[in-house]
Amino acid sequence: MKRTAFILVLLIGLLLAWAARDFPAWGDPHSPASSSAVSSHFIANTGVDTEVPNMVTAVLADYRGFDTMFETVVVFIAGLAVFSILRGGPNRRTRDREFVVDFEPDLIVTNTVRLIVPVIQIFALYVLAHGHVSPGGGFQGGVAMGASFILIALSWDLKTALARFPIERCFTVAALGIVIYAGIGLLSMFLGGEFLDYAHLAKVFPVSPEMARYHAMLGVEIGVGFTVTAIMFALYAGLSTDGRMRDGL
Amino acid sequence: MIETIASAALSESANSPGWFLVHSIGVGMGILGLVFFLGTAVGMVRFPDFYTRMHAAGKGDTLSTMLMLAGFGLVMMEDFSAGSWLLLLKILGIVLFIFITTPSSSHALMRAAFEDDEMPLGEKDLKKLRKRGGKPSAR
Amino acid sequence: MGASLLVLMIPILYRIIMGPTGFDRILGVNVIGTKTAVILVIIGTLFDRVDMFVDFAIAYALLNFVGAIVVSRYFNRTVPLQEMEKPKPRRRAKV
Amino acid sequence: MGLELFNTLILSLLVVVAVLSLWVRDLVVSAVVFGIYSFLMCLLWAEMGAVDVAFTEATVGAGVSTVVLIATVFNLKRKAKD
Repeated sequence: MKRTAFILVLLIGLLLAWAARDFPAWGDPHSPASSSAVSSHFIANTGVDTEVPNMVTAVLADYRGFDTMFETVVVFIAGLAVFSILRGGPNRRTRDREFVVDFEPDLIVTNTVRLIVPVIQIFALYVLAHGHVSPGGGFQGGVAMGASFILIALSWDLKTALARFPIERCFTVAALGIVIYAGIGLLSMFLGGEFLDYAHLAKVFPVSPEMARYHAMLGVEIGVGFTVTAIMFALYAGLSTDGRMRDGL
Repeated sequence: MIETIASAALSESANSPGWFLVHSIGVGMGILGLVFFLGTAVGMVRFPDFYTRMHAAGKGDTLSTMLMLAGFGLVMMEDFSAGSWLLLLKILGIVLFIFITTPSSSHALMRAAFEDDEMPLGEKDLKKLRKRGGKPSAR
Repeated sequence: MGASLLVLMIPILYRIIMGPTGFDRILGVNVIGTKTAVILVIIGTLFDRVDMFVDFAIAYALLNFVGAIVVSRYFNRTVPLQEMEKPKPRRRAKV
Repeated sequence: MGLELFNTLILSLLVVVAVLSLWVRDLVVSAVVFGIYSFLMCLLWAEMGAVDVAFTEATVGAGVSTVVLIATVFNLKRKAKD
């Protein structure tokens, strides 16, 4: 049975490798992805429409803003689902293993974390704010920010990290991120445009419509960053303690 | 790649001796870092137990990474403009972070191994090892 | 230079594959993670956009620490209460 | 020349690491070897020019995914695949 499965997997792998011959060559300018009308339209018009140098951010946060907003909602729902499944009901299972934490926080590690956590947080803010001109954006900055809180929880203990960022505040902040995102969309809707059509924000702010799209993208990224930061930390806090929120890893 | 950098350094050295000095120092540091990383790789393969391998990996890894990155920062100093100074500053920042984090992560791993009862090799074990010609027994 | 770094990763992968204990493997992972930052900068020189790729290297230099800390914490901090009473048998070094 | 050499080396290392992460017995080591997979994947994205994807892979792979996997293994009863 094992040998049959191995031969089957090998066969499928060879089939896939054989199918890879039909792909366009690496960096081929005439490949369908490079020569389609959509990508050439974005390459030609992104800089004119939005004044954002990084096209990926412009496509993600402006042209496909609806998609990104519901991706953020998916992240939020995933965090909420993990939290509520781990909390569970009383009769879900017997908690037969109680953990006891015997440690003193390591001196060298805690001092290194003391030095490195502010740098990580400033770097996360830099990544978030520079999503327009260089790779980066809300998701990456939010993950780095969440990693800094996880680092605090790892080097001292979870109680210290939860004192700085309680679990209730995690979900409040995550919901606040979605509210920021949807609020910018709703604001542009009330100003006469469609939902998430940031160019209409120029009616209330003293900027040109292009710069309004530029700055609205920054606001949207900040919303995504809030949600991702809070959900990443809540995921770690839930998973490491099996939902008990104390005496974890 | 080293050859291209070196040939560029030799061809344009006439118009700017300071640039040539910085460039050659950077290339030398990069090569020195590669030598140290070779030491790390050989040590990881050849040493007999976990703690000696930790010695090779922790020290050689940190020093070689720092040397290579600092060498790259110097090689990138093409025209001493503001952008290249910013780049050098960022790369020196990476060097500083690696100098802080890598030793303390190897300290944490070492302590974890010690508290998990991973025993170092003693005198007797080393004698036994030498008698067999340095080959570890099959596990 | 970058290619030689990748070639020199092969002995470390050998240690990760053959390593007698789990700690050897984790040590190898740590070394490879540090070297990734250097290789990212080298890829940046190939694209002539080092200013962009340096940000990735900063991210790696800062966040590599997290992996080693979580592994060490897994091994030495917490024990289940039921297993605390019985002492673990001291292992001898594998020669 | 340089990029194609990188491509070949990174892809071959990637295959080795992918097989290795299934082959090791200990679940913690398997989770950590997934870390190398993520590093090499980030190098591959960066070398193909997809810098935003590479940055996401870098932050998520180095910062969060290893932590979450090990926290999950910590709460399992079965620590090693025997």
